[in-house]
Amino acid sequence: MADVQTVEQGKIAADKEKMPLLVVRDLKKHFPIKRGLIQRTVGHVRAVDGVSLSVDTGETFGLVGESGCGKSTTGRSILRLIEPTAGEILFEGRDIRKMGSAEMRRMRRKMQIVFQDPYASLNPRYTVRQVLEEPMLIHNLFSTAAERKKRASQLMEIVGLSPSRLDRYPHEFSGGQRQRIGIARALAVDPKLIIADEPVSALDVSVQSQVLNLLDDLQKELGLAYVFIAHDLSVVKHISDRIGVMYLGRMVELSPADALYSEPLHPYSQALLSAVPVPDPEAKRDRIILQGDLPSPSKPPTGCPFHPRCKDAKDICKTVVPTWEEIRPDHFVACHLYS
Amino acid sequence: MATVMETQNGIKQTLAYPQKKPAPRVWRLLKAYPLVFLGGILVLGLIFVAVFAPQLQHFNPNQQFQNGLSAMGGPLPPNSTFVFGTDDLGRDIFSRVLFGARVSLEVGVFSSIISLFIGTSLGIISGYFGKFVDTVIMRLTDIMLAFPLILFVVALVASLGQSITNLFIAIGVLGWAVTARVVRAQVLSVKEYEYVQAAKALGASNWRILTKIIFPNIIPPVIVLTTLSIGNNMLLESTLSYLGIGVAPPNASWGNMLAEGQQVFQYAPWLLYYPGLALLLAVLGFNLLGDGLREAFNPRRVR
Amino acid sequence: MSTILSVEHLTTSFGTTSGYVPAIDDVSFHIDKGETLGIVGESGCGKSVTSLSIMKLLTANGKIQSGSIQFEDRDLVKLSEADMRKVRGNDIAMIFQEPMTSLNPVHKIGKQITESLRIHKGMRGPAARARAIELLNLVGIPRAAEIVDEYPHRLSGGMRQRVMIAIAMACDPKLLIADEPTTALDVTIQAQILDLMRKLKAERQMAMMLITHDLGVVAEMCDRVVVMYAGKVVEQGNVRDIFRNPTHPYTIGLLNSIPKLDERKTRLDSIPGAVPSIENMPAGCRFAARCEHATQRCADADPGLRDVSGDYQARCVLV
Amino acid sequence: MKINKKTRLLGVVASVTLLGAALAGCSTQPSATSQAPTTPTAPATTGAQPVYGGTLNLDLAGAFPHLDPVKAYDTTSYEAVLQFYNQLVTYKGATNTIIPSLASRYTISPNGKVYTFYLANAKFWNGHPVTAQSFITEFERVLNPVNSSGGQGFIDPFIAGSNAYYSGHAKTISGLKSLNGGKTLQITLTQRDPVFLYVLAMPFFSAVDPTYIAGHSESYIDHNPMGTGPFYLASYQPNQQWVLKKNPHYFQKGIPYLNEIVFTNNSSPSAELLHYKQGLTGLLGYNIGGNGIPSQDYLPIVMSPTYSKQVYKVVQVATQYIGLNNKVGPTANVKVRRALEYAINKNYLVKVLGGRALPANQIIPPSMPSGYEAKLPANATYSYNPALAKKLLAQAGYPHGFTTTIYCDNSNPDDLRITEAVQSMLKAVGVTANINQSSWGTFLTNNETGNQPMFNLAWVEDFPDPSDFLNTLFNSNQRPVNNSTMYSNPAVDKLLNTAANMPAGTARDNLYKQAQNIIMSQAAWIPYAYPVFTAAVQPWLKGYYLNPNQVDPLQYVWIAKH
Amino acid sequence: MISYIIRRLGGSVIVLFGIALITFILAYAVPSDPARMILGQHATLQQVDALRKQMGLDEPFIQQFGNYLMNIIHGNLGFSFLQNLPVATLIGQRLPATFQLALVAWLMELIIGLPIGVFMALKDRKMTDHVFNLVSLIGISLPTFFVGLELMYWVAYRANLFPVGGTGGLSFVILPGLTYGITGAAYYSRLLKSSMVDVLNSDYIRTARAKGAAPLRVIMGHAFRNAIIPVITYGATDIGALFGGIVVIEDVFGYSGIGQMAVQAINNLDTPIIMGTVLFAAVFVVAFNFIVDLLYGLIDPRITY
Repeated sequence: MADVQTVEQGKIAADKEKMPLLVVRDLKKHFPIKRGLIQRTVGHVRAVDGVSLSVDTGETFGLVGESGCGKSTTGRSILRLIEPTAGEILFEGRDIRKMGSAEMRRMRRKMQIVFQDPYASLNPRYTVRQVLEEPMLIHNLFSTAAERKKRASQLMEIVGLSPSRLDRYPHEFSGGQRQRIGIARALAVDPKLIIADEPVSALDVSVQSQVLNLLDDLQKELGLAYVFIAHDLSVVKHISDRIGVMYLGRMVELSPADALYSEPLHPYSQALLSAVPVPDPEAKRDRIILQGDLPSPSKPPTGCPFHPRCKDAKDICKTVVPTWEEIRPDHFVACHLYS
Repeated sequence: MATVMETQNGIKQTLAYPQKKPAPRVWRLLKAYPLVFLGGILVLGLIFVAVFAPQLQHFNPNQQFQNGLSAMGGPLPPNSTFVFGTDDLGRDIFSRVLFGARVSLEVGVFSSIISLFIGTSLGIISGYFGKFVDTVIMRLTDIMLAFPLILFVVALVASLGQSITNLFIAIGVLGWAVTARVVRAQVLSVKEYEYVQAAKALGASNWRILTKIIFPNIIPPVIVLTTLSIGNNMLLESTLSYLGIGVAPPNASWGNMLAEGQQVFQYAPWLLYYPGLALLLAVLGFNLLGDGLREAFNPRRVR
Repeated sequence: MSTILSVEHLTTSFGTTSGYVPAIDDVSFHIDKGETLGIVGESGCGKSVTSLSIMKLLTANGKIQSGSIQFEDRDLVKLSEADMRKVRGNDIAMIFQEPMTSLNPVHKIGKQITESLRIHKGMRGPAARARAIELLNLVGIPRAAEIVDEYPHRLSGGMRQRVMIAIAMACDPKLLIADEPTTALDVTIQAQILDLMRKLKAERQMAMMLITHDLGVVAEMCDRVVVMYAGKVVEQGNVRDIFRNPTHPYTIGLLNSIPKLDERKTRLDSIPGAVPSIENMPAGCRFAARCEHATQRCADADPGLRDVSGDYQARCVLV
Repeated sequence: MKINKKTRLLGVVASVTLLGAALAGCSTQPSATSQAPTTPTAPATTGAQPVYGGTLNLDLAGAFPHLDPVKAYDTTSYEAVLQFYNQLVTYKGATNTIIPSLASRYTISPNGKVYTFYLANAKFWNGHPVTAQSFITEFERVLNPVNSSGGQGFIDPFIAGSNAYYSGHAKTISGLKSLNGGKTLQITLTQRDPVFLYVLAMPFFSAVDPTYIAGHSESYIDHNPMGTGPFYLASYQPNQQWVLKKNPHYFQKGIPYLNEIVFTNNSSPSAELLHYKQGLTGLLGYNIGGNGIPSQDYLPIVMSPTYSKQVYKVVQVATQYIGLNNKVGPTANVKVRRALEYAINKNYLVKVLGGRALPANQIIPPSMPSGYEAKLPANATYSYNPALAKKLLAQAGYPHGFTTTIYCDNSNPDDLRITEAVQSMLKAVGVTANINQSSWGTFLTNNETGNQPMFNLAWVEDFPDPSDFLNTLFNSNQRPVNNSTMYSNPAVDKLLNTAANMPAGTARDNLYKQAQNIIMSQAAWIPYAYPVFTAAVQPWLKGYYLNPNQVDPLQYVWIAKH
Repeated sequence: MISYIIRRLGGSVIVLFGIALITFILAYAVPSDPARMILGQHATLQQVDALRKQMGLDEPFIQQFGNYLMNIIHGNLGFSFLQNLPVATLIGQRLPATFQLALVAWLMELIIGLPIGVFMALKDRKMTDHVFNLVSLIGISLPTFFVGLELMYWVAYRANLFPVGGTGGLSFVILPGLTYGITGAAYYSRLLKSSMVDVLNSDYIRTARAKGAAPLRVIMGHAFRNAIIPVITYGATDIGALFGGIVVIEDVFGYSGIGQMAVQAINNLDTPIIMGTVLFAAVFVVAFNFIVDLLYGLIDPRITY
């Protein structure tokens, strides 16, 4: 994976005048598997196994992949909600993995997260106002209750909810509204980056579009950068500037959104794209049906992790891990077909 | 112990994200679970009797009446003077039942508070900090749970000396294990909630997460557990009295009244029945209430 | 083509503290032999209640209040529980959304597949086992002879859904009700399962009722579609008609709010507001509050289903 | 000795009513008449011709702790051993008269020091004959420190050479001789001992088979007796059942009548009562040294017209009292102690005991052959008078009373009830007494420190002699173990020490009476009751009587047709 | 699996060590002199002191505890002060009786409790559920000795159906067992009910019903095995505790089991017996918890070790 690093570094070097907001280099998260009498670590679940990416200010970076590919773990590791095993996370040029807990807490003002489940991510015992004022209290943003309330009302308006409902409890809101509250909470500290972890997956289509539009609007108004994590390729494609496709803890392809759709390079990306049902009964379908299931991340296949399911697999795929290469400008892929 | 299991189960249910806010659920609860009414009434009645025992009493509960014994020296059946009859020392059972409410309630409540305090503290520490501390505390819990409770309380009281304080200290000190386990389990699951993650992401400190988020979440199961344990401990007090180490005489507790009554129950059943009925109603009250509260805190069960 | 299932004016209600509240209201549709009918709608629209009403598997507080469910020559609403049991798993089979929880964790796969054979065909012993292996092969499970002795937790979600399909296929049902069969699955696995279902349906001339919220799935799988909103059928007809010329504003809004892979739009269309709660259904058109075309008469009275063309109806005054 | 009044469950607690002397005690077996002022009466059961055969079922509150005579010092074991073993002499019927047993006759030398026993022709169950060695072996076992026998103190140093044997200086006991080829046993004492025959009637000094003893371990012998007794242990299930069968070769011809006695372990008084009512058991309150009818069963029995007729009673040679500490606390003040004497209503306490006692006014019980005073001097006489008690307390400097603690043990529910009643009476005169109830062992350990301000206890004779009460309990040299009230009075000490060395007779009796008068006037104790032993006997169980010395008559009882 | 068992056994040993330690501290603190208890009041102070020395009672606490542990490891639970027999022998003598009673008591609980639990689950929220619930709560709320005495009087004595008390064959354990059944069944019924209600609402039950399975088949074939898991956990602790001695009931019925011996030992402060029975009872609880952990694997195939 050294290549990954060098390539990304190269990219960073090239954009020196425009320093990315977030740079992640060779991020790894391995969960130990313990067995036996003394609970020895006998192996690791390689949930994230060397992921590198960068996000510019005001940019949306989409992270897509199927369940278990490590996209959520990546998102949370970036925030150190899960302590990463290895790698560098540079936010505004500073490695947050080296920060002490107090400094890290201050840093959190700048990076926020929106969760998938709008039911579970809001404390049922808090009113919406308490939910929104919590970050202000944590960071001592305002000295008076009136100021906090004013800010909370403001936040409600920003996410399109009526401030008159501030004193209601989360369960009195619909799913989409709850997700708006979750976004408002993230905005309360004026972050520069929001990690949106499957923010619309639990929502109905009609509501999903509302939330996607809101995220779009906020980005434009506030200059936010997003890392947008989802399994739904059409949603990711819709919102993202650049997209990384993950498979089994690794990034297999990274490209601008339109390029990924028009010209997916990695066979996995191709299969993923072709599998998305198209809401048009007359559409032509050249479906690639993948064989078999996702292998266990504790025992990833040798060589290219995708080779057992790949229609184009060659002998080399079984033994050699493909390198991460920029095939076209800004279009990276890890596949032997292109080397 | 079963209550524990059940409670653990109940807690699992409580963990589910409430669809509805607890407060408006109360009247639905009452409709769905009418027995909680009965429980509430019984517990309120018990508290009333305990508080106003001096006003309600007919006689001094500890006074031994010369005319309170039959010619043979036996207790008197209920009559116009002694409405519940007298015991084998010629004391008025009615007044003793009233004052017994105080003592029994005291034992039940104080011992439960002790185990509540120890159990909750250890459970939180164990669940939140995990690792070595968790291992040690859970091992200690295993040890406490493996003890035959009654034998152990009896032996402890025998070593400490018999007094009401020692009694609830013994019951309380031995009863925390269940609370600790339940609290730990609750902390562990609350810890995984996304809103805890969210708070962490917002930069909340451990202390803030512990006090503002985790603690409020362990309150419902702990209330349920404590309510049930008050009843259980009242019952335990009666068993300990039966074994001869209950509340020190001459103070009446329902437990030691029952223990006295069981000795002559074939001859003078009223010595057994009045305190027995009182104890039954009180313990039942707490059980019904605890049960109802469990339902109340369980969003899935109230539709 | 003859009709296999005909649902007429079906109303199913659930008991709440404020009395019985209808979850689906006056729902009518039919399925022809060998046809795939899609029922589509967002959460809470009553699509699952419809399927559970047909199976009469409603939870204790739910009950069918009126209407009929004509299956072949029988009205399922009037069948006794014992007779209904003979229909379930035999004539009508059902698969569910959550493959992870829909299999009994403590029974082996083989036992779970053969159970309906034991119940309905009296088949047991080696014959039943052989049939179970055959069914596992049919649904594309590799190493079927080994898997038959496995417990569900050993299988992935996709495999489990295949097992669920095998269970459903066991007695060669005439109608398969699939309630969000791929919602919990990854998109590549969803493709596998949809492929399998399409294949099985074609092989067996089986009618299928596919319940989903995913318009893409409907477009790919169904012949006809019923669109539901807030417990009512708002539109039904041929898939091509509805996707090409949707009539009901809800259907239109729904189609427009989906991000599409092949277009780069900066903004999605979206339907404002939220679905009314089951306890506070408006008297008139239930979509009126969110509809850009709504007028006072929409709020006053339910427009009723109106024919757009031969087999195409919509519940809208615009028709 | 100190007794706790419940020996039902206890082993080591040696609450043995020992050695009722010739005149002591008053039993109320059918034909006996009572010497005590108000002894209850019992129904007559004699008259008919004895019937052989049958099985007698009895409930036993606890296991037999010991079946080895060397170790049998608790009441349950004591009585069991009497079924399995015989001694040289025993008591006659319900009396305190000593009669020969395994010794068919005996002579005592004029100086009272040499006893010669001519042995009867008796055999152990295994067929081995009883010889003088059978007793010598047993005396040696009693004196062997390894066995920690409770009997040691009764013969050491009275038998010549006993102390040398006990301390290991001699291999044999010089005072024991086997004569006449083992047919005669001669015992030489170091001094005249008027109670020696009563000592020999104790189970400690039973005949044992030396070859059996040599052949088995101590613990085996303790559970598998080998004696000469009327019954042998046919089988037992530990803690459940003991089956005793008739010894057909018993050396006393004509007895026993019963074929079999089955003891079933049943520690539940409620179940015991119901068993008796169902007619399953022959007796309620087996184990004469114990409690008799369990206290919780007594009222149901005596309140019933049917069962009350079946009750036997005997006044024990014992006194129940509240001990008042003479050294520490408010009770160190004699005025306080005298005040408290007036505070206790003894008749009420007797009522609380359900009438199973006589009210007491002095230390020596009326069943004692000498020492009991029909009329005490005025300054040693107290009657219930709470007003006076209050007045005296005020005079003593406690106008508002004081707070103290009464200790009692938990072995009998009566203990607590009595203590509670006393507590209530003290309250009436302004004294707040907390009750400290503990197990017998804890109570005793605590009592022997001499620090308990007040305690509820009873004393049962070791010897039918006033010295056993007065010298043991009030001599200052007995502090604090026996004299746990810490009573100390040189005048009393002098009287007691003088009397101890005097020959029996009126002069000696008078010294004891003087001592008692002084002690009572100084109110060291509040004696409140002389306990009465009770048993309920089925009407079809004939030949039963109560002997005050715990010799129970199972070999003489028979079952009438019913 | 093997390593799991070894690890689990290791944990049990730690638990037992802790129990031994606490028990020992307790006995150490008891205000009573064992030497005096053994020798009785007649013994002189010298005799008592000699015995104290011989018993090692003058040694430091740690040393005494060490001796105690070594003895336990060698199966020596000490020597009863009052009964003059090794505690292990005494427990052994009473073990069969206690086993018999424990087993019957436990079965009674199950026989009464489980069917009521299933019934309550089926009638969830109906009037009958409330009635059963109230009845079972009354069972829980009654002191066992009260129930025992009433059964003894009415069933054994008045109706003369069973022996009123004592120890013997099966007929002697029915009533004590029933007493335990009445007061303990409610735990099982309520536990089973709540877990059954959960299970009956689960997806796989719906699958079974969709296959056309009849209610009995659904309950016994599908729901019961899944619902029984929490019940088994409780049941193991329960029977473990029962095997260690059913303290109060044995006393009420005068049944000579381990519990009765323990009560008597407590009354007399016969500390070796108290310590022995506490340890013994704990061993059973620990052992049954262990067994249950292994049993889970049989009932729930998802669990592997």
